[in-house]
Order: sequence, then structure tokens, then C-alpha cells
Amino acid sequence: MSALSVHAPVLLIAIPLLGAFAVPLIGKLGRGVRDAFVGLIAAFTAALAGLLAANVFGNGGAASVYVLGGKPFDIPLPSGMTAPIRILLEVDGMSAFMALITALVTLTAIAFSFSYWRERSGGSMYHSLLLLLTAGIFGMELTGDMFNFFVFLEVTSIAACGLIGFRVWLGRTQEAAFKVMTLYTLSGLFVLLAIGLLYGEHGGLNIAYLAHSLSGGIVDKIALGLLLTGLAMKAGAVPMHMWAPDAYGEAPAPTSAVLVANSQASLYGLFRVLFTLFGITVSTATTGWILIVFALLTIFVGVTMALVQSDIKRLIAYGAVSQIGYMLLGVGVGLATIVTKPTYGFVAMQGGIFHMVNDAACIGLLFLVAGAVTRAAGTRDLNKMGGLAHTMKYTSVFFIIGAFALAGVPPFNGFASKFLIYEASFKLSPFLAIIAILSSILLLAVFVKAFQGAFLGPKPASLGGGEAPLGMLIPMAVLALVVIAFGLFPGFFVERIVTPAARALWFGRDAYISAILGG
Amino acid sequence: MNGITSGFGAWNPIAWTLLFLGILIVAFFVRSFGRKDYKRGTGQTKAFLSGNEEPAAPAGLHVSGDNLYWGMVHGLSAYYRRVREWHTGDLGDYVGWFIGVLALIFVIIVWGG
Amino acid sequence: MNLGNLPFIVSALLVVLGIYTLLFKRNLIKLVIGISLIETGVNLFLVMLGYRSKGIAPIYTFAPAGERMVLPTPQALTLTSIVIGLATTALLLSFAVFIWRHYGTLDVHRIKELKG
Amino acid sequence: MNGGMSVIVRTVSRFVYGLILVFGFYVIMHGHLTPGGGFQGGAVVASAFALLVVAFGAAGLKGRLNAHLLQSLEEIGALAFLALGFLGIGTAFFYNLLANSGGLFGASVPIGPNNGVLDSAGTLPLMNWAVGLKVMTGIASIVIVMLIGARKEEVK
Repeated sequence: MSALSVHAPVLLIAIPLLGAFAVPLIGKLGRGVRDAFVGLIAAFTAALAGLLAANVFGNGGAASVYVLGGKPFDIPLPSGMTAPIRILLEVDGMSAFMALITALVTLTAIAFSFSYWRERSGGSMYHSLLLLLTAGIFGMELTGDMFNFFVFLEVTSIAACGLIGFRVWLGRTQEAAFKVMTLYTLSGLFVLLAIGLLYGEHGGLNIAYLAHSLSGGIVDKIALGLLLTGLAMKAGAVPMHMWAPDAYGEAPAPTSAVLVANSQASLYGLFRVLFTLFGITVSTATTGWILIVFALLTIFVGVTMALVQSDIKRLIAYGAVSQIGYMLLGVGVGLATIVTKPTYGFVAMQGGIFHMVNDAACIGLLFLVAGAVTRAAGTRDLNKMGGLAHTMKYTSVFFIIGAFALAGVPPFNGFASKFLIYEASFKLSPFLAIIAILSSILLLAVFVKAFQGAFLGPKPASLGGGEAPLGMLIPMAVLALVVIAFGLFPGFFVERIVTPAARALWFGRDAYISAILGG
Repeated sequence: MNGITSGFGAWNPIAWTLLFLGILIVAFFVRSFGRKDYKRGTGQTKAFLSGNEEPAAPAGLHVSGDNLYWGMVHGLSAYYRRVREWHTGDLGDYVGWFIGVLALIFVIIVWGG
Repeated sequence: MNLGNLPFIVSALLVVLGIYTLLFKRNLIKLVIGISLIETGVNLFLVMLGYRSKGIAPIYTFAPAGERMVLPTPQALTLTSIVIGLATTALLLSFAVFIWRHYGTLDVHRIKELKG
Repeated sequence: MNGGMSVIVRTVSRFVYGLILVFGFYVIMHGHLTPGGGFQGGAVVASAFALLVVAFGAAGLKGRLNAHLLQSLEEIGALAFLALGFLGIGTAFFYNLLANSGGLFGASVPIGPNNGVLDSAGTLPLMNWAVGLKVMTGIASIVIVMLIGARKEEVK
């Protein structure tokens, strides 16, 4: 293996961090130089994620460890006890899968931002925060250490809220940023409290070490409750979702796409805690059904609230909230059945995890379209828009692709993953599948409404609007291509990347532990 | 390679797309049997409203987004009134729901976990 | 009563007070204070985890020989958490400044443009 | 507040200012031996700036602290920290290349209680300096930004 692929996990965090700190300095050299630098950093990061994924999936998704600061990570203590004491990154199939999603979303969002921020000042700070957020998300996904997970969680919180409140000249962004920051901090503190409880009980911070020594006692259960609620809130599960439409709706459009990736990283943390950290030391029927109840509420409330929105970004934001529910449903069904391990449990896991990448691509595409539309039209109110399809032909096609894919219309990618979720959850209880299918149909209605409002009919004379510039169309086209490719060849992607990821969560607890502790 | 199976059902997008295209071709084929003697710009193209005259739409009329599905939203107004009141936008309520769910999860996990 | 558990009680009290502040106070600045209270409680809890009774500070420079030291890891965690708390508080306060400028109020019940 | 505080406060703070700076730099420099380090020392140094703001008011600060310069220094501090991390990439990220090497900060330290060797710990003291630079400039620019915010409100 080349040096680059050995160091890929840490470079995925360090390179965006380097970019984030260097951008304000390089920005003084001029906009062109800065954009080239940011583009280079983003492209290199995405290439590293690809390299990491190729390594891990070439290995069948087996867990590998990267030690920061030196070779041996278990220094034997004078008492003869060995414990992992260094900062570790641990990468298995699920981590690599999440890194791929993050790379896809951040690369397209950063490329889109170049055109989006062309006329505005402060672009250096904006790109700096975006790269910081990227580094934080990668950190959450790759770390093998609970405390570092908390640190990166807070890095993403601070960078995300900086981005939400970046446009200080709009009052609503400040309101959204304050609310989101309060909730993010609160959830972060409860996660920290849980980590403290686990540390006090077991004397370690490493995930594998903690997983090895967990016993399912009362302190562990309290820690589980804190972690579960805090991370579910940061993922945007109903009834703790109220911050999500504020955040996605008020953030600059390319940022909204990255915020969804951030929510998915919290979801990854939740799955990591439930499957790898706790696993079967607590009743998985209980935790699985908690996820399923969250999922049903999230799906239904998200979709129905999206139907009555008249702000295009808030409408898409509620759509994004509802999609988190599908992931929770798939993985929740998998978790609830992990003890008996029936076939449909693994299919549900595949569906829920496959839906993560599909949702990231579709929602990213839709938010980018919304950014292009609001920028062209000068308004976000669907009642004041209309007829934009006359002038924005490509953008409207991209909107149709994204909306159909998200609503699960065949042959796009959303259908492929929802198909797996429907079939598997029907096996557990038909009621789950009914809610999921019904909400999917409602979601199509939501996007028909948005499409009719924004793109069809005569165009009001007061409305601006020419086709989006090429710098915006290309990122949208990339995401649309991903949507179509995942839709037309789901078998290939499920076999190559989704199944190793699902296996790492469902079967991989012992492998994850033994990668660090051996044996 | 391109299809997926769930163990109880299967989904093959390529086959589905080919089938879709095939049905589309059949539909166009059936359509070609239609009458060719239809004339544009005559009364044949007018909407039939029980024999009444079609009212002229004011210029620039647009059925905006909120007009769609108003019937459904109206039908579900009992649900929507409640659920929109629930989204107060008050930060205290946001925190309250978080703490409430936390307490509930504690009870469930400590008892049932 | 065992006084060794007193700091844990204080930390729980701080967290509860902070949650109370977040739930029932209306001024944004007070909400930030509430967040800080919770944070202090959590930090106190963390730093207490490493305490051993009659332990000395874990510094080797000029340390008396043979004394037992408290555990340094939780102190490092607490320091990190304090650093993060500083950034969070600064960010929250600057949002509050801008909210005051746009809305002309700091009352959380009147800052509700985003709802429904 | 623009005019600053009374003569007593100003005189005392002029005197204390230097002491605070010295103490802050001491905390940064001895970060690898005693409690403290980059963040704590940087915060102490930044508190000296805050003292200036309180004692002399916004007007007294004019020309002394340049927000752009502070921001650039902050970025340089962060980049230096990352560069020190990359220094050891031959073995692993953050690998302490300089420790026990005999060169700069390369003296080896006996395990257990000792009298403190300043010239030890490899890249750690350098990282402390980098972090210290970042934190002192970062907090100082936060103070300045908040000051500007407060002054605009007074105008309003």
C-alpha cells in the first residue's frame, strides 16, 4: 500500500482542516486564487475518500486502525494491563461508506458555492467554515474514540451554526442560528455527560475498549439514553426535529446540503453507538423499537408538514426531515431483529443504509436547485413564483429528477432503497410498510406542488430569472448523474458498498473490537 | 448485476425501463389508430363544461403552489391545526421536547432495556 | 453523610438549574447563561471522575516522591470541553447581538418568525 | 465607555498589563512541564488585551490592535499547529519526531518526579506556542468584534 492510502484516514481530517485555516490567508491573494485553492482541497479530499473506500471495500469492509502519534497504541502499564491509550481512528465498511457520502456532498456543494457567492463579500470566511464543517464530519465518521467523537461533534456544531448565521444582514438567519446552536450545544453536552459516565464506569474512551467492557448495568443504560436522545436530536428525529427546518431553510443553499450530510453523520454516530458500542448488551428489541417509533413519527410528520409550506427551501427541508425517518426505519428494523438474525433484518439494514447515500444525493440536488431558483427569482415564496421552467430548462429537469428520486418513483435511486425498506418492514409489521408507502406518495404530492408553484404556469412580470450559470449547473448535473446511476444499477452499488457497510454494523461488532484488542 | 432482491421480491430497473419504453411504444401505436380528421382551432378543442360556455381566464392567472391540495389540507384541518400549533418556533418548546423525550427514553431503557 | 459525593450532587444541581433556565427563562442572555451552567456541571462531573482521595496534582516537576496523584485524563477532557464551551458561548452571544439588532428584543417568545 | 475608566484604573492597568503578558507567556512556555499550555496561556494574554479595552475604552485601542493582522496571526498559529502534526507523517500523523532526539527540545526526561527539563518533549512546546498564538489572537479578535458590535448599538 502506498503512503497515501496508509495515511488516508487522518489526511481526510487534516487536509480540509489545513484548507480551512489557509483559506483566509490565501483569500488575500484574490478571488481566483482562493477558489482554485478551495477547489483543489475539496477535490483532493474527495479523492482521498475514494481511495479509502477502495481500500476498505477491496478488503471486504474489514476494520482497520490508524494510530495518531506513533506505532504501538497499547502501551503496557506497570500493572501489566494493556489498554488503547492513544488517539485512534478506526475505519470499517460503514465509516468508509459515510466518508464517500460526505465527499460527494461536500465536493458538489463547494463547487456550487463558487458561483453562489460570486457577488457577495466574505467568501473566504464562508469557504473556511465549509471546509471546517467538512473536516468535522469526516472526523465524526472515522474516529475510534468516544471523546474525539464529541470533539468533532462540537466542531461540526460550531461550523454549521457559523454557516447558518453567516448572512448576518438577514434577521431570520440569526434566529435560526441561535436556536440551532442552543440545541446542538445541549445535545453535545449530554453526549459528553454520557461519555463521562462510561469513562467513570469502565476507565476508557476507546469505542472498542468500551464495547468490550460494557456490561449493561444501570450506568451504562443511562449513558445509552443520553447518547441515543442527543444523537437522534442532532439527526433531526421527530419530535426533536423543530430546529431542522429552521437550519436547512435559512442556511445558504449549498450549506443546507452539507447540513444534511452533517445530520447523517450524527445518524452514523447513533448507529455506531447502538450496534457497535452497546450491541446486544442491552435489549435490542427495546432500542430497535425506539428507532422504529422515531422513524414512523419522523416520516409522517415530516411529509405532512412539508405539504403546507409555501417557502421552497423550508418545504425541501421538511422533506429532508422525513427522509431521515426512512433510514431510521430500515436500520431500526435491522436492530430490532439482530438477535435472531432473519434474512429480512439484513435486507432492512441494506435498505436503510442504501437510503443514506440516495438521500444525500437527492436532497443535495434539490437544495442546489432551490439555491439556483431563489437566486434567479429573488424570492423563496412559492406563491410569488411561477413559470420559471420557461427560462430555466435544465434546472427544472434537475428538480424533476431530484423530486422523483426522493419520492421513490421508479426507476430512480430512491425507489431502489425504499423497495428494500418496504419489503423488510412489511415482514416485521405491515403497518410500518403502509405508513412508509403512504408518506412516500404524499412526498410526491409535495414536490408536484413545489414544481407547479415554481416552474409551471405563466411567469409573473416582476419575477427575475435566467438559466443558472454553468458553475451551478455542473454540480447539479453531477448529482443528477449519481441519482440516475444509483437508480439504474442498484445491484452493483448494493453489492459493492452497501452490503459491506451493513455487514460491518450488523455482524461486525466482534471484528471491530478485536481490531483493537486482538483475539 | 443491476437488479436487487429482497429475498421476497426483486427489482430490476433496466428491465423495468425497457418494459416502460415498450408500453410507451404500444401506447403511441394505439394512439396512431385515432382519428386524423380533428381540426385545431375549432370547437373540437374546447373544454366541454356540460354545454356551458368556458369562462375566460384572466390574463396571467397562475394556480400557485398553495392552491394545489387545498382540499386535502382542508379535509385534514383538524390534524393540521394541531400540528402547526405544535411547531411554535419558541426555543423553550424546542428544549422542552428534547428534555421530555430524554426522560421518556430513560424510563423505557431502564425498565425495558 | 459522605462528603466525597458532594461534588457529584453539586454537578447534578448545576445541570438541573441550567435546564430550568433554558426551559423557563425568556431572555436570550439568560439562556446562554443556562447553557454555561449545564456545561459547568458536566465539566465538574468530568473532573471529579479522576479524583482520588488525598491525591496531589499530576505534575512531575518538583513532585514530592511517593504521593498518589489524581488521574490526569479527565482533566485533559475537561480542558478540551472548556475550550469548546468558550467558542460556543462566544458564538451564541454574537448571534444574540445580531438578533437584538434585527428584532429589537431579546425575549425568546417574541423571536418566532420561523414557525409552522 | 468610549472614554475609558478613571486615572487610577488606567495607571494600574498600565502597570499590570506587562505582568499579565509575562505570566501568560510563562504559562505557554512551561505548558509541557506544569499546568497550562497554549490555550490557557493564550487566554491569559488575551485577557491583557481585554484589560486594555476595559480601562482605556474603544478610543484608547485605536491603532494598537489591528483586527486583520490578528486574524492572519490566528490562521498562522493554526497552520503551524497542523504543520507540526504533518512533521511526523513519515511514521504517523502527530508523531513526535523531535522528542528524545537530542536536538531542539530533544532532551530525554527521567520518568517520575524530577526538577523539570525545559528543553524536552519534542514538538509539544512548539505546538503550545502555535496554539498560544492562535488562542491569544483569536480571543483578542472576539473581544474587538464584540466591542464593535456594542459600539454600533450605542450609535443606534
